[in-house]
Amino acid sequence: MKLTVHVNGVERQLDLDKPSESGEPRAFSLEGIEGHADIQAIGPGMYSILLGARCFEAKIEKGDNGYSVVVGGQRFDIAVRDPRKLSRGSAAAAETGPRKLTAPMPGKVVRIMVEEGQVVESGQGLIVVEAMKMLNEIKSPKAGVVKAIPVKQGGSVSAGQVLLVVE
Amino acid sequence: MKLTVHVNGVERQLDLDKPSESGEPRAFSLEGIEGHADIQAIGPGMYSILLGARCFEAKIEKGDNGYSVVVGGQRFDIAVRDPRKLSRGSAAAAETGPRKLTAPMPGKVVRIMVEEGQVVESGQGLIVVEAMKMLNEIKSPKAGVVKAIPVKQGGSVSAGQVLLVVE
Amino acid sequence: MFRKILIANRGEIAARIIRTCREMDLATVAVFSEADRTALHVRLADEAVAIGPAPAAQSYLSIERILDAARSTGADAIHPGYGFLSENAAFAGACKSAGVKFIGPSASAIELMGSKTRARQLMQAAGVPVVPGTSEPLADAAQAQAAANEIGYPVMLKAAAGGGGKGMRLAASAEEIPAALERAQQEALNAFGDAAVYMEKAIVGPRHVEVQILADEHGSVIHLGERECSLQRRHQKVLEETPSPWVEQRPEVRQRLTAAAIEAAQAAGYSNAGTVEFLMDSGHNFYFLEMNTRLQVEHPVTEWVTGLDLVREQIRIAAGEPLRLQQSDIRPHGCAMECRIYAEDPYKNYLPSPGLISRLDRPSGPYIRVDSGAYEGWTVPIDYDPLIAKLVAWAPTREEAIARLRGALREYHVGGIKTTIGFFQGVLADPDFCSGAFDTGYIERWQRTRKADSNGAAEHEQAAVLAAAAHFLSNGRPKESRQQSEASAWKLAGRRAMLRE
Amino acid sequence: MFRKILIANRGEIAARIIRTCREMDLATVAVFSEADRTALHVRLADEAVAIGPAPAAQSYLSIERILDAARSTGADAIHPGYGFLSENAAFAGACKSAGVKFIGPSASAIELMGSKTRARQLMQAAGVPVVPGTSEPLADAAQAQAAANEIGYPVMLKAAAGGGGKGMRLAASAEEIPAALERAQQEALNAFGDAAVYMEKAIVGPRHVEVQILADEHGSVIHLGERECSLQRRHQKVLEETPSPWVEQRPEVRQRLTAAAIEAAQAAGYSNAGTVEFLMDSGHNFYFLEMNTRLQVEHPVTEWVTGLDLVREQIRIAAGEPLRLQQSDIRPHGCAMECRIYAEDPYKNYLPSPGLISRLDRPSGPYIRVDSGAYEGWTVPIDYDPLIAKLVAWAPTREEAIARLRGALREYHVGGIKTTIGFFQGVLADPDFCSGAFDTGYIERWQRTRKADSNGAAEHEQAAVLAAAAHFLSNGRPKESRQQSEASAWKLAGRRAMLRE
Repeated sequence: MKLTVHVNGVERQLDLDKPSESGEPRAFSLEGIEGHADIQAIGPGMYSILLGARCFEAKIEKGDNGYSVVVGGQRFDIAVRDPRKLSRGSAAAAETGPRKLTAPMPGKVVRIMVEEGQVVESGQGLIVVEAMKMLNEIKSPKAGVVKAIPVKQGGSVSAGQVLLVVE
Repeated sequence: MKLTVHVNGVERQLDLDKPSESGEPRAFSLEGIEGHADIQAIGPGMYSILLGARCFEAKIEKGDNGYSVVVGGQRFDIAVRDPRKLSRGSAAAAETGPRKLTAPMPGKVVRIMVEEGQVVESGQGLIVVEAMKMLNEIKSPKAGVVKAIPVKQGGSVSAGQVLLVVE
Repeated sequence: MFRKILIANRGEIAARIIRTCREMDLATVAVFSEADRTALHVRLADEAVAIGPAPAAQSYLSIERILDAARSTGADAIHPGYGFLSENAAFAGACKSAGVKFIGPSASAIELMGSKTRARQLMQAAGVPVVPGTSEPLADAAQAQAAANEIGYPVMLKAAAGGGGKGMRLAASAEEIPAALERAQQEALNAFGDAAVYMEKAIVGPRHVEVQILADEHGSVIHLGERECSLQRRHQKVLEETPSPWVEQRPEVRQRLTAAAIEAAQAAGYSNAGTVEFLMDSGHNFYFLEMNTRLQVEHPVTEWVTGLDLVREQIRIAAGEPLRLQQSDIRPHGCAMECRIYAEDPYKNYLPSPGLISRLDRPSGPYIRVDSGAYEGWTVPIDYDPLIAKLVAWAPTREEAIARLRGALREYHVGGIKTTIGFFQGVLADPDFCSGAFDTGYIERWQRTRKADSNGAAEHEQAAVLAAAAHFLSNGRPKESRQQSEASAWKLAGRRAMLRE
Repeated sequence: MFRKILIANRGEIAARIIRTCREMDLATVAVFSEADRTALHVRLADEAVAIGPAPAAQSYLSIERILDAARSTGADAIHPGYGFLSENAAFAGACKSAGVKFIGPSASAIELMGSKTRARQLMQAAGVPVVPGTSEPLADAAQAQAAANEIGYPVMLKAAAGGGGKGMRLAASAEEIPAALERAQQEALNAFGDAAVYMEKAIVGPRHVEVQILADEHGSVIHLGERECSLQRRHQKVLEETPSPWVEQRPEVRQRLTAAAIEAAQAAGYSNAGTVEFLMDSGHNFYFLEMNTRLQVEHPVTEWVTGLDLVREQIRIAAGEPLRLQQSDIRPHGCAMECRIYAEDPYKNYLPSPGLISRLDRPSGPYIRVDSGAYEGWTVPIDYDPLIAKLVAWAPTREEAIARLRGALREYHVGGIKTTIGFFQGVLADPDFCSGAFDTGYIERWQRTRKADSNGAAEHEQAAVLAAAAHFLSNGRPKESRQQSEASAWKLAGRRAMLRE
């Protein structure tokens, strides 16, 4: 099974055997390194992996753009793709053009510091969201003009909700 | 919603309101006692219940004949039936006639002490099953004749599997 | 002794107080906001009373609703925990008027210490050293700038009613004063309902050391040793330990420090458990910072080295019992260290990470304690403090305690939300932390200079890739991890069932 | 010091040993049978080696396979835990020949104490009192009956190679001897690979009190106080505590008891951690029962009152280090008590209850410790001992320790299988247990005479009925609880995915 894997943004080619009926370790080849891995699910998104005698444990959660995988206290952002399937116009969208600023966590909009049409600088504070009693200032990722502010001061927002568009 | 409930074998009539959209406590009537209960699922088979200000927590597992419910360290065997639905010829089957003895837990048959056709007394040891290093002797529930022994010495058995039939 | 205690709090501290009440055979009453119906403290209590909507101002900070709950359940005492109304003199007074015992000091002692400016005056009078600063709340930026010019930069702006790092802002120059003041006032207002902010000289490279005291209502005061709380982020403690590795080397400093704490408590006519906080500079000079007139978040480390249950002692004192222990009975042994586990993402600048805890595996084993208000399947609400657990380890030596904590952190897994567990794994592996050479600025410096842990990184990456690939192949849904789909399936089933009825 | 330690065990004790190794910065190697690939001890170890099929005789009892695993991983020491090969002199000898340090006493000390009959002879020679009995294994029922006639009924038949209650049978008369002997021999063969059984006079109303000792390889021996282990079911300890409430009242008995334990260890040329077990009659006379030449299941209670980590001490001793502590350094404080949580159904005559743990909520908080080999989603295998966890509490007094354990048991929830948690809730509420008035026959008597706890029974029943009804209405499947259907859905998804590939 050939797969394309992005690890913290770096592309890697992986070939991993299917699980066998008898539970034998699965042969793999990762960027030319060959080996056998005994990969056992031990819970939802939790895997115990034996590489030879070496034990590892991986905890997998949905991440921003694929999986967030923790092994040995280190976190890796990993996206896995089956190259036989159509790529869905993936990952990094155009960095130019309008930029949507989204709420990084659920919370309340306590302050909107700009208006639609206002010219802003890169790094300028635009909006303040409060969650768990902490105020979090959202800054402009680039110089431009505020195109839209689809939220209201005092309103609640969920994670990922668009707060502001800068073009 | 009228329900028939058996608690440790005793029949009770219960009328319990549907959950409301707003999460208000649900009105109930249990054997003539009326009240309101705030019943919240807090996990699979786990409920937090407020009766007035009194807090209770119930943990529900599948039991032999319905549910096994633990509240305040006490275990209750509870079967719930919707009287509008057809009863499926429930509970206590004929206690006379052939009796199937089943394995109370998964394990290994280490010894069969009787043969087919043998006359046995009530309380006589028939078969020994080992699990977790403990030998468990299965005794005859009545005087009678061994009709069948569908297991073999040394064989593995699963919980509920028929070990022996006494008639 | 009381019969029934109402706990005017939520989260881990409410759960922890209920545990002691239960051991003392005292009935417990939990109070809960609409966001907390299924919170752990409600599950553990004998009785529970709804006290309003999610915002704390309308529930956990409502004196009226909490006293109504006490009346309706017949509670004869109230434990305020920490935060919320715990340092609110009006609440302590209202309890007294309502004939319900407030488990804490008198309203007047709270008021005295609650106003940081008045407390400073009192301490100066009692001969306890204080940091130079203003004795009155600041009216505006101009006044603040004038005061700062006199004291000398850098200065620290602090909520007069505050504590716990909220409403604190550093200003290094006159230009920074207006923004810092506005932020501090806004946070102070949000957190404590009081925008008053005062100013202190910022001590460079300070250590935060505090002394736990116990005082009965008959005039006896003892101390239970010091705690080192210099590991802070955004002026919020994140790791505490006792003894302080810094004070441990100087028995004569400990002697003076603990004596000052007892003087402070006596000067305030203090009773019940309390904590006197000090800043200590690199020359071991210490300055009174504030007195926390309630149980401290980090009280477990003191419990472990003394063998005491501080909540039990608080209840006994409030019931009028004299202290059972004399100063000579307190012989702390070993080292205890606590990590505050927050629902925050250390990889995203510690953004709050509320949400559903889809999986929870807590460490246990020799000399490991976890105090938590969380459980698997519970949703951490957005409305309150992100502290979800305190992980504590004890050992005969500091070195062994660190090793124990490291192991426990490795076994700690919270799925569905992000936490600071990984952050502590980094800190506890840092040589400066392990040698005890740190001050309150340590974490900010460490964050800037830390290198990614490259220990076994290649092997870890290989394992991570293989697991991700196996996960991808086994469920074919890269965008949703299995646990989340399960959790939603469960919720969905519940909703469907409700519609079906 | 060693570099890498292989743990020749499984379950909670393997996990517990790995935790200490990790704290000492020693690499760990787990071994596992086919039934244990996903067991906790494998998850925690740095390396893991498969050693054969599920039956212990072909895996955890295979000296050859375990030494192969040590060789292939380069382990320089082996910790045997308890049970399995821990008291197997041949194994200790084979380790020595293979150049791998066995963390325990010498093969000859194990052999001496492993033969209960030879140990009795040695103790008699050393002046340590022993229970009257046979010094040789019994050949057949006739010989056993003759011996019993001489000793006087009732008699106890015991596995010569045994321990832990396995292969033990009481016979009250000559008629009971043949069946009791056969069972004891069969269990002894199954458990220890040796059918040899000997006989002792059964002490009526005995207490089981044992003394923990530590001995280095340079001739120093100290004791760490006694443990009370009289709470037994089927001759298997279920609850242990220290100090013994029975010995606590008699300092002079403790003095003689601990001195006898040290004499026993010295007579055997013993090194490393060990436990000398005694029976004590109602007149406080004590008799040597056996010496367990390994770490004991119940070692955590001793750890808690002394502050030690016994596994760390074992490793240090095995590395040749002298004892760091003298007898006068050992000053136990407070009371620690342990409940053994078994996967058994107390409502069905303690039938083993292996299976999938669908939900696990473990208690924590002040002075609570859980040592466990279980985790949520793990399937307790049918092949091994049903001990899944040990719950331990510490407090300054026995009364408070009991109250703490009671609270912790209330918060302990294991879903999917049946456990003895509810059983302990009953025992810890019993006045006889709380007063310390019990012997090894206590549990059998208590089971017969206990009344159902009617405290709040009507309210509890009402809540149970309402929860069951709500559950029924919300999923409409009375025959399968939601968690089980979820777990199977998850498994199914996994299987489907595998087929799809």
